[in-house]
This record gives sequence, C-alpha cells and structure tokens, in this order.
Amino acid sequence: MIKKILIANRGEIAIRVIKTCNALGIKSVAVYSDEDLNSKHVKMASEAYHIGAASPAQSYLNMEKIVETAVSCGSDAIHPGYGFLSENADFADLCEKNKLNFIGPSGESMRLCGDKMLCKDAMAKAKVPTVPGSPGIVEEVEKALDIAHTIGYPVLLKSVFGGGGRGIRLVHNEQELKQAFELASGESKAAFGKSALFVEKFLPKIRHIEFQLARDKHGNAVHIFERECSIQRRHQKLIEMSPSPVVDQKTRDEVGQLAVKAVTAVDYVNAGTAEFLRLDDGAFYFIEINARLQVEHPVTELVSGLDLVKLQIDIANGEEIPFKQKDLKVNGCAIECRINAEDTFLDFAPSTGRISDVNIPSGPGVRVDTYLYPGSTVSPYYDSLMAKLITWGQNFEESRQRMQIALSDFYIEGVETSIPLYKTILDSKEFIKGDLSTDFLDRFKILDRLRDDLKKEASQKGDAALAATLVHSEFLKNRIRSNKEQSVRWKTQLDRH
Amino acid sequence: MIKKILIANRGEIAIRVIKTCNALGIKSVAVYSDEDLNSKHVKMASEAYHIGAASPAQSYLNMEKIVETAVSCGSDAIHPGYGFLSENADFADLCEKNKLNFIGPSGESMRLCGDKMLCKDAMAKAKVPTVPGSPGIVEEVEKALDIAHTIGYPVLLKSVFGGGGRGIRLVHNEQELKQAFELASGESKAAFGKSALFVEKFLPKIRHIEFQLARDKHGNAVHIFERECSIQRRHQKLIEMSPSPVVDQKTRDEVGQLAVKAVTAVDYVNAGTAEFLRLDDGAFYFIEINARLQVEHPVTELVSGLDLVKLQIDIANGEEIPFKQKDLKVNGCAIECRINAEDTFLDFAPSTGRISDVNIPSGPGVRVDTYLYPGSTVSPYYDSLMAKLITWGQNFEESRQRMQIALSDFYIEGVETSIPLYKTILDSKEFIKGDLSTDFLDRFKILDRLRDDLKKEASQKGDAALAATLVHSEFLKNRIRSNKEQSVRWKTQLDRH
Amino acid sequence: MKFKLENTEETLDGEIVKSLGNNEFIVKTKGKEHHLRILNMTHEKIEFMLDNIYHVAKYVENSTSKITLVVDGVKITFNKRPDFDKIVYKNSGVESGVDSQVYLKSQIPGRIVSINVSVGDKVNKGDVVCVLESMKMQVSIKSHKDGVIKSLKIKQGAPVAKNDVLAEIE
Amino acid sequence: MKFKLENTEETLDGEIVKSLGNNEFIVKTKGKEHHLRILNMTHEKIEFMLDNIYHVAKYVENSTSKITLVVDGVKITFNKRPDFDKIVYKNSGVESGVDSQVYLKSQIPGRIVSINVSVGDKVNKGDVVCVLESMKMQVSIKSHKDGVIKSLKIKQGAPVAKNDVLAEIE
Repeated sequence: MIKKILIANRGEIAIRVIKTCNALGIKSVAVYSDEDLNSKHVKMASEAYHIGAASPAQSYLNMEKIVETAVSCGSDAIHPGYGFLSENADFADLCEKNKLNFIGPSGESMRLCGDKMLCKDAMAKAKVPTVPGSPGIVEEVEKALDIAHTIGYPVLLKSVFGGGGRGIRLVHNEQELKQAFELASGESKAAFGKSALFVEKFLPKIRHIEFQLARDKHGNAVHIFERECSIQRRHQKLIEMSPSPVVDQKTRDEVGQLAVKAVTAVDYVNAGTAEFLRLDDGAFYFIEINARLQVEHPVTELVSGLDLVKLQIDIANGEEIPFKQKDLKVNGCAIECRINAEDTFLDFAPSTGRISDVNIPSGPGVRVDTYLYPGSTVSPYYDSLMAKLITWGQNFEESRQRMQIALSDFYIEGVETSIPLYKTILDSKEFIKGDLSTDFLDRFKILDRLRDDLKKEASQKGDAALAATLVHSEFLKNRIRSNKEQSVRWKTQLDRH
Repeated sequence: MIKKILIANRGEIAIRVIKTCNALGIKSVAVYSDEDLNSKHVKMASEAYHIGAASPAQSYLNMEKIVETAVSCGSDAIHPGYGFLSENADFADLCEKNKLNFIGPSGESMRLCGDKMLCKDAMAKAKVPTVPGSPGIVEEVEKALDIAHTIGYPVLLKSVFGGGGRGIRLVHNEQELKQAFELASGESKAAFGKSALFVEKFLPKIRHIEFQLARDKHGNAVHIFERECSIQRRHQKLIEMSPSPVVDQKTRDEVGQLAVKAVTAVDYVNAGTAEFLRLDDGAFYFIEINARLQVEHPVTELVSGLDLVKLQIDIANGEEIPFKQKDLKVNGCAIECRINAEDTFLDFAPSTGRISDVNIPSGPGVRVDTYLYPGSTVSPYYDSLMAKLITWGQNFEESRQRMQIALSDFYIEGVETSIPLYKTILDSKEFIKGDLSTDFLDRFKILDRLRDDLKKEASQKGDAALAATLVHSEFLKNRIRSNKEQSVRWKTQLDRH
Repeated sequence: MKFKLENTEETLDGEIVKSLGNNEFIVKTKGKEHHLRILNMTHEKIEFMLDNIYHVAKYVENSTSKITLVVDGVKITFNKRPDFDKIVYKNSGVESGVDSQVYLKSQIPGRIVSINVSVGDKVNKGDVVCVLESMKMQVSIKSHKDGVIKSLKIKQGAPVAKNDVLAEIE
Repeated sequence: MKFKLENTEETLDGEIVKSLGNNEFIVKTKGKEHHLRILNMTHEKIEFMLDNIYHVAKYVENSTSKITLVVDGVKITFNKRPDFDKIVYKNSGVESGVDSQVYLKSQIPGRIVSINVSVGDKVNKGDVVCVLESMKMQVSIKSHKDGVIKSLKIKQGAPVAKNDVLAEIE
C-alpha cells in the first residue's frame, strides 16, 4: 500500500495530487527548483525538497535527482503529473529499478504508445481505425503516389521526426506530391541522415474528441466517457468539455469500446486517454494514447463523480477498478477553460511576472485548480497554464452560464490572460450550438470579435473609469499640496465607514 | 418573467441568490444597512440601495422601506433568503399588494405553517403523523392527565407562547404533571393573560431529519430527499448531510411522500422543508414546515444536481417543476459545516470583529458559500454564520475525508470559529459510524475531546512555533538596534528569493 | 478633464461638480450628473458607489501621456492628449498631399501591434494600415492616399524606427 | 529561550545555534537541532522551512508576559514566565496551610474562563476549581484543601476582583 508519494511536478497539477493524498491520508512530497521555493505546492506538501536550478533540465527533468530524493525521504511511489517526465519511459524504468511505484503505465507500454508507427501497427491488429494513410514509412515516391491515389487527395506528407505542426505538407494532387516528396525527403536526409516520411489523409474541419480510460493490473478496462477538446490554438487545447455535443450514448458506447481496445492492445495500465479525430460525417479515427493524467481530467471527474488521482493510486496499489462499465453514467455537463498567462493579440505569446492580486471565482458548480495566490509568480521557465476553471451544470447551457459568470469573477493582476478570449468564445452563437472544430478561432474570426468585445466593455466602463479618475486625481492633488495633513483628513473620513 | 430581483437579505445567502441571478441573466438588487456598506453582497449585486441603520428592525426587517426600494428601482420580484422577513406572512402580502412577485409561499399558506396548532390540525387531516400529544390547547389539568396517561410518561408540557426551548417542562408522572401544570398555567396567565398549554410525548435520543420539497402553482410536488441535521448545539444546527445514514430508499420514498402530503395540505408553493423527528425505533414524526430556502440547501443541491434558487425563481414565474419524482436519484453524499463566528468554550458566545485574513478552501468536491474576504467584518448586529463549507463525495467516507481537509485549509483570522469543533466531530468514531442524535455533543463529551485535540495540536506545532519565535525575536532585536539599516539588510536578503 | 478612450473613438469629458462631504460627490461625465460615494481609497485603488452601483478601480499606470486603470476587471486606458492621434496622422503623410508618394512611412518609433491590411488590398486615403504602440500609446497609421497595397514591410510584434517604410501603396 | 506552552504541561527550551547566511539557520528546540530557512519575514509574519517542512507563523500578540502566535492555523500561546502559575497557586491559598479556611479566594483579578467543579463535588487539595484569565494569561485556581464544594460564587465569563470569594469548600 502506498503511504508516501513524491510528486515529480509543480504548479496546479502538483497541488491537485496533494489534495487527493491529503484526503486519503497519504503523505505528499513536493520537489522544487530554485525558481519555485515560494510556490504553493511547496507550501502545501507534507515535505518539500530542493532538486536544482530553475531550468527544467536541471530540476523537474532531472531523473536521477528526483529518484534519489524519493528514496532518501522514504517515498514508496512517484506521481509524475503531466508534462515533464510523465511520458518518459526511461523514468518509469528507473523508478521500477529503485523499487518506487511509478503511478502510470510500464516503461514498455509507454514506449509502444510513444512510437507513432508501432502504435499504428498495434491499432491495425486490434481493429481500431486510424487516419487512412501509409501503414509505415514510405521510402519511394511511387509508393506515396499509390497510397494517395487509394485514400484520395488532398493528403498530408509528414515526417516522423516532426511534431506540433512542423514538417507537415499539404498536397492536393500528384504533381504537388512529387515536388513535396522530393523536398521533404531531402530536408529529412540533411537533418537526420535518413528520410522517414509517411502519408496521411488530410481531414478538413475536424473535431478533437478523446476518451478517458482506466485499466488495472488485472486486465479490467473501462472508458469514462469522452471529452471534446476542439477549441484549440496552435494545436494546443484551450477549452474542453464532457459530454461532446456530437456524441450520443450509442456513439459513446461504440467509440468507447474502440478506446478500450486501444489501451488493451498496448497493455496499458493506469488512467490514460485515447485521442480521436472526428469528421463531419461522424467517422472517428484514433490518433494516439496519452500515457498519463491529462490537464483536462477535471471535466471527467465532474461528470463521473470519480477522483481520477485516487483511481490512479488504487490501480498502482494493484487494486481492481471498483466499478464496471455499466455503472458509469454521464451526469450533467462540465466545461474547462485553461487560464493561460498569455497575450492573445501577440500570437499567444507567454506573459510572465508577479501576480500582485488574484480573485478566484467560486459558487455552485464552480471548481478552480490553480497555483496562484496574491504574491505568487508566473515563471518564464515553465508553461503558461496558471489555472483551470471548471464548471458543472445539469446540462450544457447551465454549465456554460456558470462558466461565463466565473470568468467575469476571475481577476488576475500582473499578467495578460486568456480570460477575455474565453468570454468571447463562450458568448458566441457557434459555441452555444456546438459547431466546434480545431480551426474554430480562425473559422469564426474570434480574435476580431474579441477586439470588438473589449472595445464595448471599455466603453461601458468609461463613465466609472472617468469618475474614479476625477475623484482620485483630486485625492492625489490634495496629497501633494499638503501631504501629511491631507492623508490624515482622508483617513479620518474613510474611517467613518 | 422575472427580470430583476431585490434580495431582502445580507451575508452569504444574499450572495448565493446573486450568483444564480447572474447565471440566469437576471438583475440583482442588494439592500444594505449602515453596517453593511462594505459588505460583499453590496459589491456583487447589479445595484445596491441603502435601507437604514444597523439594527435589523430599522433595515432588514423594515418591510415598507424594502418594498418601496424594490418598486422605485424597478424590481419585479423579491427574494427573502432565510431569517429576517422570509417567514413573515405580512411581508408576503405587502409584496403581493405592490405587485412584487414574492419568491416564496403565499401569506396565507405561511400563516398556516407558522401556527403550531393549525398546522397540527392540517397534518392530522392529511394523515401525516405528528408527535403524540394533545390535539390542541389543554385548558384543564384533568385533560392533561388523561392525555399523558394515553401517550405515556414522560411528557413535555409546552406553552404555545414559548419557543427555542423556553417554557418547556419535562414531567415524569402524574404528580409532577399536576405541579407543573399549575405553575405553567399561572406563568402563562401572568404573562399573556391566558393559559395556552399543550402536552407532547417526550422523545429521547432523537434525530432531526428533514425533507427538501418543491411545489409549483400547478399543484405538482416532489421531495428532493432528506437531510440529516442532528448535530446541533442549543437547538441550532451545526452539521447537515444528505443522505441520512439511517434512511434507505424505502424509507425515503415513504417519509418523502408524507412530506409531500404535508406541503400539499397547507397549499404550499415554492421550495420548502418539512422537518421530522426520528426515534431510534425508526418512527418519523412531523414537526413543522420551514416556509423558505434553508441554510443547508447546498447539501441537497450537491446530491441532486439542482440549483434550488433557480427552481424557486422558475416556480415563482409560474412554471411547472421540470422533472418528476422518479427522475430524482441521490448522487453520492454531501456534508455541510456551518462556520460560525463563536467561541465554543464560552457556551458558543458570538465572536465579532474584522477579518484581517482568510483562506477559503477549494478542491475537488469542495464548495464554500461565504461573505468573507480579507478586510470584511463580522458584525455584532447579525447572526454568527460566516460561511458554509460543503463537501461532496461518491459516498459518506469520501465526503467526510474531503471535509476534514477543507476544514484544515480554512483559515479565518480575527474571530473565534467553530472550525476546531467540527474537526473533532468529523474525526470521532461515533460520527463516522453515523450514531447521531440532537444531543450528540453532550452524549459523547465532544467539548472535552476538543480540548484534548487542541492540546495535542499545540504540542505538535510546538517546535515550529518555538523556532519561529527564536528567529523572529532575533529579527525584532536587530530592528530595534538599528532600525533602518537592518530592515534594508533583511529586505535585501529576502529579495534574493 | 478630457480624455480619449484608447481603442475606441470616444472622447470623454468630466468634472467634479461638488463635494457633499462624508466622502460623497456629484460628478459629471459625458454631460450627465452622477452621485459618487467613496468606500475606500488608497494611492493605487479606489472603491466607490456610482449611482448605486459598486465599482473598484485599480491604477496600473499614470504617466504624462496616459492613465491605465482596471475598472471591475476591465482594463481601460485614457490618453491624456486626445489630439496625439491627429499629430501622428498628420506626420504619417496623409495631410502632406503628396499623392505620388509610394511609401507609407512611420513618423514615430514603435512596435507593430496589428496589421489591418494584406498585400493586394484596395485602400482609401485615411484607412488604417496598421496600429503601432509608441510612447506607450497605440496609434493607428493611416493610408496617405487611395491605392492598392503593393507590399508590407512590417511584422506583428516587430519594432519600427522613425522613417521606416511600413508599406508600398500604388 | 524558555517558554511554557499554555494549556499543556510542556515547557519548551530553544536557541539559535548558528546562522548559515542566506537566511538559513541551525536552531535547537527541545534539545534537537533543526535546519531553518526563512522564505519571507515581516513584523507580523514569518514563512519558513523547518527540516524540509513549510510553516507559516503569524503573531497575534507579544506582551511582556506572553506570546500568542498562529502556526499553520493552530493558535499557540507561550507563557514567558513559566513559573507564574506557581506564584498564583501559592497566592490562591494552597500553600497557606490554613486548612480551616472555608472560602477559596482569588488573589488576582481576572475573568472566569471555565469552571471545573459543581456544587457537591468532592475535591482534593490542589484540584483545579476554575480557570481564570488574568494579565492575559490563563491561570488555574486550585483548591487549598480537601473537601466538598458547598457553593460556587462564580459564573463563566464573569469578571472577578482580587480577593473575591470563588467558592466555599468544607
């Protein structure tokens, strides 16, 4: 039985794990870099150890130091959170070697999930549909042309060395494919010594829909519904929800079973996620398994009532999943907005600094996972996710209304945030009717609407702003005129209240 | 359709109503006394109007002023919250006269609920069992003796003019009853000009269990499960939960149907509560209807998923309740602790003052309804309820664990609170196994245990406290020695972090 | 006092009409009188009731050219010199009348905040070509002539120096 | 430094062993050495790590006789004069040896915090009869003799003056 967990992470997810540890009476161990001495996870954990310099490579990615700390402080398990070492198979192996219970899948299973081609093979065997395309790496242009002919244009030519949109070429016909193949092949050889290209069907106006999964060491596996994560910017999720507006119970059962097949095919143990693309015609294509707890796990927690971190710990303890697929019913609707420190109008560039003030929303159906407190810091060394605002409602509309109010109540002083963007999105008729896709922001020119909304808001508050400025400058003027005397007079006046 | 609601209340319940107004796009109007100019409900409402001096009689109980304010600012409805005017039938009538939609039952129905004897009669007709006793006022001692003989000793001799434990005499036999009747009758005549006594069976070791109800203008009525509110001090609820550990689905159906009969018998419209006593043998006796939203309504919200304030507004709008009894299922378990500003060891005497700092807990399954913020005030003019801490879990144990952690995270600086008491109660084996009764605190000597827990806690933090004091007094000593220079030096050192 | 509300076309005008004592005032904004009551005021922050509505304003910046404050969570910037835009407009070439001039130049140094046209777009004299931030103010750079955008020499977020060519318009 | 931890029987003893610079110290409490690192410190508040565990302490009161602080949400009071209790004990009559004396009197003014006996209770010499708060310290008033509580002259929360009779013990 796990009694003490070292959390190899920081920020809101470290705090999230600490909360479950507290509830279960498990001791939590925080680790921190130089930059994080004053961070909230350090203050909340049962114990906290310094592991290195601010740069992730020297601290949160420093496998040896983390394992050494876990062993020396008597931890019996490690929770990796998401990001950092969470999908590092070597780290999972290192934990095992040091008799630390790694709360996640085995290194072997993780390697299988992480290799695009091996994973695609496993899915083909398990009869889980993937995006149509070449079954593996395509060495010759003729082969590529054959495949493109079979699956139909347009197609994407991708490099296995790419990622996050890099190394991807969209081609519409044979001629373009020939040219692109030559270029890409050359680039790849120049950079990596060999060409490793593959062909995939180009899918327009897609939704990103994923299934939460759990599988225990006894082979029991369940899906815990879908999450729709189509609202994105630069391939990063902004807003997630469960259920999806386009998934009915029949689809949930069918695609959920595919997802269960997918994790079973790679002998995955722990909580995890199978990601799918969904086309407008309702077809689902598997894309990958995220071999860890997801950022957006709270939406699933709110509609299932489960504590997924507790479920992870139970599974790591060797317990059987304490419920069956048929016991799970979607209860209401949950939406999550990722509150990022970023400037929407500067191409979502990170915004960092000291948070001089923060108001965290609350109320029926409102949950906030965050590391912010007045005086905390958003560091340039780590990612821009400051908080996750999650609302639950009996249905989508109630959840959305609560989100709108909570966004208005969420005040963060010191950095630019994505809050205004979400207010505009949540207010749009397209979002309300569920017309979502990964190109939502562009398709509906959301940034232009945001600009208008901000103008309107500023205009509405103009009177109040002007009135404040009038009275305040009077206050300042008087202070300058007779500094001491005035401040006493003002103070006296104010004290009357 | 209601578009603007004046909230004739203050504190956390005013804020609670504002939150639902916001979500529904309804304008909220706050009213405030001199004491409350800086209160949170004033800051959160769409508009706020001053209605009088601090004393409730001059502000929150000032019917004419409140109705006048509502009319002049264009409100179309009034939400009374709980306490203050919420169960004042004249106020409901006055609202109606001024064409204001009173969000609660009619004045007539309220009067029926408020008169012990009339209500008891109505219940007898509806076949809802009440505590055995005299059917009405007992004029002569012979009659009292007859009744006592029938229902069995011990019995309580009560005055209809009493309330909150006053004017109640416990008698064990004929002789005691004769003496007590003479005394009580004399007292009553002296004070009120007439005797108005009645006899009720004395019930030992009782539980207080109540049913949440809703009934619309079309006569549809449902119960929304029970709440167990047995943990009390001086007849005031401290901890509430739903479901009750002693109510199974069969009992819920049966007693729930009695509760529905009860509100139907008095033609009650709106959300309300039927209170019952439950004996150790499982018998339920109706005691009264609370003709308003209850303090403890959030526990029902968390296990039903409903927004009860929204339901109230819908009913006031003349809508039908949008679900049937069979649609309602208890989901998990919720517990509420009333965070009072009071000194447990001074017989729960109120503790008032400025809240210099507050940390409000959060996390999965945690909800806090409160008016506190750093700099807010707990006023001696109003009641001691500062916050309601509510936790939800898949089952009682998860809910209880989350409550324990949330209580530890709840930090309120400036007044004494009931938080330590709740930690001791939540930790007790008797609470864990659900052995509850209205005399829980006395029966298990909880205050003695609390004293021990506090000693233990202080002892555990002794080292840290001493270490802090050592370093801090060094700091202060150095500051005195060379005030300016030192503070610069310290600041510089601290800035390094 | 007279301010231009940045990012909108509004110019606001206001004054304190009188002090009623007890921290209450009559203020006039946009020609209308309002009742204002201060709840709390410090150097950085003011909480007040304006005609029975609560507001909180925090001061982010107060320089010679502008005031930035956050009112009820909404960031608002007042330009203290409402005609600054016009000066820039003039400098940017619109008023020069030299219609034959192909290059649209920046008369001030700054950073490109947004680009409002694409190559090939038809523009009229006075249309906004881009917005740049300069001296902590956002100023619109407008076309000095009717024509077609032949090329754009700017990138969002990038700095421009005085006299840099921003676009070719033919 | 030596303190008595109020409400418990513990007396704590501690010292700063050395300063390591960089806001780090070795401190000794109850005879054991600990590593302490200050994160933030002001007049009212100190945040620190003690042997890899975070703590926050806020100072509520620091008088000549006692220090009250809240550590991680737990209120702790140190009596600066650990023997104060004994002085009061002595003054309250226990040490006087006058066994025939019926009245238990208070030698100090204060406010009754708790009453630990009821009329009719048998008490032994040294048993706590009540606790009163005096000079901001809580002191136990103990019986000066063996006997039975005949009457109680006190009420919880009520003030008592010096020499007031608290109880009759026979």
